[in-house]
Amino acid sequence: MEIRTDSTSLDIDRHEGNLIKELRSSSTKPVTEPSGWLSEDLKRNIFLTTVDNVLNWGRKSSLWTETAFTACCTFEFISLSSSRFDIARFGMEVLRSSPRHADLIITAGTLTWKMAPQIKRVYEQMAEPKWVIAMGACGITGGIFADSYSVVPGYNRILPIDVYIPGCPPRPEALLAGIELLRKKVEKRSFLQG
Amino acid sequence: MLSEFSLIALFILIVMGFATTLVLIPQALKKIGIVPSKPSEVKYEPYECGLETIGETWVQFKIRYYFYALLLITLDITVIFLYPWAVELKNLGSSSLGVIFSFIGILAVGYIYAWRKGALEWK
Amino acid sequence: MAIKTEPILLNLGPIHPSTHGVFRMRALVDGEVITDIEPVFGYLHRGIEKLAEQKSYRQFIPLTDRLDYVASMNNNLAYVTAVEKLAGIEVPERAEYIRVIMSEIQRIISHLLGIGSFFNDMGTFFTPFFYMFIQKEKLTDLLEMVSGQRLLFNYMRFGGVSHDLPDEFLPALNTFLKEMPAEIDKYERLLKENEIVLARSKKVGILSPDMAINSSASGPVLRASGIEWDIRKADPYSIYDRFDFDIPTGTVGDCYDRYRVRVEELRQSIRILEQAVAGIPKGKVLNPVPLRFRPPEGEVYSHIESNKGELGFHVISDGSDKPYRLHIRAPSLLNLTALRKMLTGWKIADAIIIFGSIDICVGEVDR
Amino acid sequence: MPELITVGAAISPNLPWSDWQFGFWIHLLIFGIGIISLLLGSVIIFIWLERRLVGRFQRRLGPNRAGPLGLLQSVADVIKILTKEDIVPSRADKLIFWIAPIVAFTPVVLMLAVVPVADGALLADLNIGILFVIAISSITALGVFMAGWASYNKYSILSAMRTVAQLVSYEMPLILSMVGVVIIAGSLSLNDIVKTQTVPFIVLQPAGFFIFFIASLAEINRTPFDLLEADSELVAGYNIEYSGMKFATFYLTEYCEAIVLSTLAATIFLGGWQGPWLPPIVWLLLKIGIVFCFIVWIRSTLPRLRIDQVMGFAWKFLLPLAILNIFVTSIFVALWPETPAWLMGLTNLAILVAYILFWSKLFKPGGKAVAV
Repeated sequence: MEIRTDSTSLDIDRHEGNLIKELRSSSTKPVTEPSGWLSEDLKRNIFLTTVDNVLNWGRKSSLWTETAFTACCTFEFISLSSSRFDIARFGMEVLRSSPRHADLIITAGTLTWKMAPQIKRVYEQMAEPKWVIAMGACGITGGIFADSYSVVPGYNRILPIDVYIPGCPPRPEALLAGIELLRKKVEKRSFLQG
Repeated sequence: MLSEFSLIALFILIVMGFATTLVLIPQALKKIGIVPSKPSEVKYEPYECGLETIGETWVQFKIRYYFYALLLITLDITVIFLYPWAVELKNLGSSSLGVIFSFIGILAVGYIYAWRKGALEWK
Repeated sequence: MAIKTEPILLNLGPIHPSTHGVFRMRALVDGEVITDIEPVFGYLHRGIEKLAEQKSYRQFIPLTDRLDYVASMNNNLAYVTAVEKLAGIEVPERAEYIRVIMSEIQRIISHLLGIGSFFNDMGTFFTPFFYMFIQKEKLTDLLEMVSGQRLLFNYMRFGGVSHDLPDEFLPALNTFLKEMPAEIDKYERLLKENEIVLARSKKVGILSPDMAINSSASGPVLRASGIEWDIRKADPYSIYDRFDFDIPTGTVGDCYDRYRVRVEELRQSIRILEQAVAGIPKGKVLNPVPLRFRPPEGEVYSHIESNKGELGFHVISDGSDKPYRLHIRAPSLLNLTALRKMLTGWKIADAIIIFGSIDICVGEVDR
Repeated sequence: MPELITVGAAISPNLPWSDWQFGFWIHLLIFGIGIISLLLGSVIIFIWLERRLVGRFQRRLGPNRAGPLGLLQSVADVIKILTKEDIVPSRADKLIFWIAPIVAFTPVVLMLAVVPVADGALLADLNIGILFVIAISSITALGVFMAGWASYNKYSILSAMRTVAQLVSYEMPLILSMVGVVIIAGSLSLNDIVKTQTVPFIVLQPAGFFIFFIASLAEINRTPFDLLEADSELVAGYNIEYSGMKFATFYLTEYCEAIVLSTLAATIFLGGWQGPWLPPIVWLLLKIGIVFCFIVWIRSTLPRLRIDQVMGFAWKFLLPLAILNIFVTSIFVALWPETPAWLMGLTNLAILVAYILFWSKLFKPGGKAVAV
């Protein structure tokens, strides 16, 4: 793209509009979720090594969250990180705004099609290994706005979700339970999977 | 004294080696598969709040930022001369005061000139 | 001395730590200074107004919660008063008092968050924000006691509120009201006279009274510009004419004044709450309305003073059980009208706190 | 062979092995490894300390699940970051992108080479110790600038530009603040400076310490001068495109800088390793810890300044104050060499207070630029 000196350029909007259309037409089905981790329990027990243990302990103890929050659920996430619930106990108070540093996206809030390319892009730019928690009804199915023309029916249309937390919005305790589930999931990952 | 400097020189090498190893460890671990690597086109694009970068990034930047660097070069290097004087002040005694004060005075002229010209304001 | 420099186009948002959600500003920056800015919104456009046409009047109440999700009760209140005005529904005395209490609690919550995030934008590492949150959590507990929810309450109904206050509510609220003024004083001691806060926010982002009126700003943003305009006094709804309170105003209309006005409004809200708690009568809280009720044909505009400004609902009824058209006058959106003028010429760091001092909620901007 | 330096004295001057002496290579090995491991060890502890302390300041607990009291939290972070994917943006300047972390990290460690942990126990007792520190410390700014520039990211480039202005500007007051100390001590060697401190220099030079501390806050990019990483403005600043270990190196650099400048503050102004009863190295670590906690306190309390205010503060407030400080100190030392310490300190303090009051009268808060 050439240098634009006027910021009100229609071209940018048009280009972004095309991106949205493209994404919308290409994501009609939910993304397959990351490999079923519960069924492979037995196999993994054999291969589980000390290295795995150490790596997974490190990864689960410092899940840094990307600040890609969209709507209402954000406030329950902030409640969780505030003094009362204090997510910092798990080493998760580090909010990184750059996807290169973050490990986890908590999809707090309704996702609209206009926002979808951005969220997808941020997810794609995150460094591996990365996880996604779908927080709230909107994050799972579009919730109360599922009928709307502009709302993505669930983040799983564009991202592979690891943990779903229902609620509108989920209480901080529920979010904490979800995070605990994710920590368990991280624990079971084998490094050979990448 | 020279051996002290050779110690420093060797230490620079040690630290640089250490830093380089730090940066290169992931490359080694990538070979074993501990560090994942899933290249994709989007991943290697610059991050800008989830949008594509519009326009050029490496442009002719505003001069204002470098202005202070220029000022620093003029003042900083001369200020370093204060150090030898400061070390020897006890031996030099009061006679050196006048000399160094006039030295600082000359610097101050430049400093005040820069201030009056508005080089220190950020517009 | 003019050396030609090229501006760069910088996207602030939608995924940015300090755009309060998913707001985006397309800024043309020359070095540090913003030469032009274009707000882009719609990143949270969920089509609430369109959804209203598919839902019955009562089904729409939960959707209003999600407008300004920091203060859901105020949205509920604005919507139910609009429909009550349309259909001529009477509200019991006790319910009116409960509504006022809820509305003021929400105002306190919203202002606490507004102040906290304002300082966060200024670069304090979450400390004031979390201090505000401690108080906010106490209020959230109170609201949860009443409605069973922590954020999106769905508590108000046409003709009253969904159910009565629990017995423990008023004593708990009283305890809070006793503690709160001292807490506010504590925060004031920390923040009010801080040199850096003054340096960053005084005379920054001035919104002149004329410009504020011309851009139809409302709420604390308007009052900070020195205009005494509060719908609770100007066009009293519910039972606000019974309470004694002041309208705090600023003098300059800068970021600091906006912050000061919010703090003073906290105190006024506490005053109203004290009077409401003292005067609340016994009785029923709901004049039941049929589940699928049909208001008569006609249209109505009703507005309340929400935490962010004038929140109005324009409802058009064609006599069916669904609104024919519903429009929301969202204060957050209209407070942003002057944004371009307010930000142009300031530095990026200023832009962030000017934007923060307007205290928008993207849910309401985009709807 | 160099002049032999005692190593054991660092741990305890009274034990029989306190005068162990080694040859050149062993000395290099012991101190080289010692400095790096001590630094990395204290980074791990201090990151934990900072997160716990910030938690306390914000009325919450802070990390307490990983290991006892959460002490292993930073270890977990390191493990995680080490095994994160390494991303090099395709449009970046690859070579500079790769070497920037090394350029930023190396000088920070080097600064410790001239800091004594006990009498004579240091890697190299340079007779130009302070000059060495000043010269080396400014290289970090270069590394940061390289990182911001090479990333090809608009936020990081703004951050890089701020580096040019900010880190470079605060160099001046930082350099000048130490001249007063050098005048009193009559030496540039940090070992000599510590030894001359029968009274810590903070008592003799409160203004000097004030300038040094503020300037070093700006140099290490801490609140209220954390413009390079300003989360709320520049998303993540210069290291926005860095992931994995390269990002960790920057993270490490930041904390190492904080520790190193705390060390310098402790060494130059707080009496270094001197102190009764405890072994010297414990005293030094204790003093570093105190300075570091002070930095954390400031971080969790104050908002951030704007770029023109930062610049104005350096050039219009700190710089004249630093020169004034040199004037007064040199007059005292040259004309009345026998001035009692309390008089000197009191005069210095009075000048500092008068200067701050004077400046605050002129200063008008707010508006588009700093007006004085």
